[in-house]
Amino acid sequence: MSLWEYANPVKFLRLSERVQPWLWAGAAICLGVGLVWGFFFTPDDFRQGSTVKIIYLHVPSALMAINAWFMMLVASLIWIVRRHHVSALAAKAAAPVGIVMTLIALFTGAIWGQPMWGTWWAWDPRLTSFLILFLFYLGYVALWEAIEDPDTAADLTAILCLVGTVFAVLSRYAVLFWNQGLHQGASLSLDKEENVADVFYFPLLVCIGGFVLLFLALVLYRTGTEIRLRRTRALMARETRSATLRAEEA
Amino acid sequence: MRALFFRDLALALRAGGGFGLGLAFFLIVVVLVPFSVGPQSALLTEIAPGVLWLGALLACLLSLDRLLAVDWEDGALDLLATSPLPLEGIVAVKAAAHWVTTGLPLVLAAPVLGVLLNLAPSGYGVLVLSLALGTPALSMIGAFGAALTVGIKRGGLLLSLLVLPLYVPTLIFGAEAARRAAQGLDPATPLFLLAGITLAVLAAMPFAAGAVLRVNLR
Amino acid sequence: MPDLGKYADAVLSAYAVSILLLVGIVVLTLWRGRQARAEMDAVERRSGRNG
Amino acid sequence: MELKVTDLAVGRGGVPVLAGVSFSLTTGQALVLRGPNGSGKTTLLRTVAGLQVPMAGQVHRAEDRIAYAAHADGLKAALTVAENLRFWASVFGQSDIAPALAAFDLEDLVERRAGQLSAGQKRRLGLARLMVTGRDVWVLDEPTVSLDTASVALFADAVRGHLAHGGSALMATHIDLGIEAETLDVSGFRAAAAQMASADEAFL
Repeated sequence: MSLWEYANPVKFLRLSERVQPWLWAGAAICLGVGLVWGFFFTPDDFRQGSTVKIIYLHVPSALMAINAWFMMLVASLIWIVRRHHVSALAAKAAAPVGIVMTLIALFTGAIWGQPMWGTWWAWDPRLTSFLILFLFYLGYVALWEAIEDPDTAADLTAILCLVGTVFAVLSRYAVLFWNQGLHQGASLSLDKEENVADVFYFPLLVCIGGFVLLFLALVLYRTGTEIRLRRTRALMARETRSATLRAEEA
Repeated sequence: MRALFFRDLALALRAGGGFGLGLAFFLIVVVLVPFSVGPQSALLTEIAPGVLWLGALLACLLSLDRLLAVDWEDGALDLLATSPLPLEGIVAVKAAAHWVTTGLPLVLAAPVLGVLLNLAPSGYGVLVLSLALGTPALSMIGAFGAALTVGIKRGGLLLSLLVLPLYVPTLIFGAEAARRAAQGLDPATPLFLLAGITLAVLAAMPFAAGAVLRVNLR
Repeated sequence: MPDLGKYADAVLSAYAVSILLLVGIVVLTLWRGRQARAEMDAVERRSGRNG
Repeated sequence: MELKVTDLAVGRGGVPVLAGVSFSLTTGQALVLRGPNGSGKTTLLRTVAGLQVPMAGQVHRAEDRIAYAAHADGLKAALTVAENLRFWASVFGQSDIAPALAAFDLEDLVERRAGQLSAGQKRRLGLARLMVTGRDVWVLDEPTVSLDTASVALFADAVRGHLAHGGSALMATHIDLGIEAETLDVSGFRAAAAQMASADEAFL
């Protein structure tokens, strides 16, 4: 029994349908608890006032915006190396979710920045990097949409994802070089002493968990949708072919 | 390989090849800038390096959608694919021809257009140098984009959407170098980084573009 | 409702936009999924009948 | 050297068209593919030429031996006849274009732009390209489209000459060229509904 067994669409669907209810429920609970906890029951920051509450949306969505791209990268590599269709479709399914995460991170970042920096948009390196990431997502989705043949589309988008990853990282450093920025340091990190205070930390963790679960649920569901669309396509192709064959025999 | 390079040059220079269109576009963009931001010399001086870089980048983008599409439509790409030339080499050579017919004229025209924008005297040399270092990467990245969109009807817009984000690092370092020089600062660091990116792109991108082309020819 | 002070607009709009986007993608996903499932079922039934 | 195709399955857009195709092509031999439109001749030729990946089976000893010509000639309207030919010659590491010009009666048109040629002249130029490749297996897809009778005769002579010099030819054509050739009817190899291993197989 190997993990690759789930590369079979039917097996994948069966497993994904079994875990999905748990994922959806977990996501709902975590997001509900985390956001309510964060919004209603945490104090204001002495410096940032109540805007600190935006952290519960901003940090998880930013994390997931990057993780979604990373997941697409891994899925693309699996498709290139092992040619599992489900993997390519999972990458396709994740992209729009990544777009939404990036949008949330951008919007909340801009809204957060407004009272802090006195302007809606600042060309802060992090915000700028997310804007560039957003453009990469758009290109990736547009390329999927533009190509008729699904396997060609999978190949081309997979290569675009690899190349895009390299350039996204390059852009990140380029942007850092270009503008040192207003953004505060990372809110969460393992090696730094200076983390956000515990009061904010625990609800934030719950929210991050919620975003991760929601992402997984969405991607599994969307991958299922893509598999069904692909199956519909294959069945219809077979239908027209056997129809023409029958017509010729008659 | 050499034959392909010279054929592409000849095609670009003959009537209907579109040589000079990029240059004309560059000129028009630069002329339009003062109309949109106002004629104050000080302001123009300040934005000149950035405008010139952006104009050159857009002019470069303009002719990319025909880079491979012409050969795709008339069947030449199929025939080239059955020839002894590797696809990676074909894309690289076509990108090189694109640079010579589009990028190089832009590099040479940039200082003349710099006069129109009142570029600071200290900026000219580094502007030309940064464009000379950066535009080969623009052509090669563009060839990758052209290979991605070659089979798509009206792929021009999609090509821009795919290629422009990939241009970000080159634009940042190139324009930064030109700006620093114009302000009398030391442009060495961004120039080195720009050259590094171009070298890496020239070394690695033909393989990505070749792989993409192979998928599209399938 | 906690007192959000002078930043009430910013915080509330951040939450509103985010939740709207999240609900949007979930609804869109479920709607597309249902559509795809119906389409597939229809084709499957048809091809089941014909052989 | 014998080009050998064994148990080849070819497909278009992930859908198999022909399956179980086997044939071999020896020195001096011509093989004509027949079959109605849409029966998969073009797909088979593209696969043999290496432009497409076979869905199953193998093509043996085809590397760097094939000169392929299809509906699109890959001619550049802005270049002259000689320039077009010389380009393809040097791509294939050859230099002499005179025999090709002579064989297809293009000598008077050498300095003309390809864009000014008639459809038949263009086609002749496209076929003349085969002779400057120096490759010994010609893979031709409907080579006689838009050729008049005299040009067809020129083409048939060129093919005969090629075969006599130890070359071979695989072509799909509807007309009889008067060349001694075996024929292969591809409609016998149509991929049956049952053996449709396709790219979408995993989803069926």
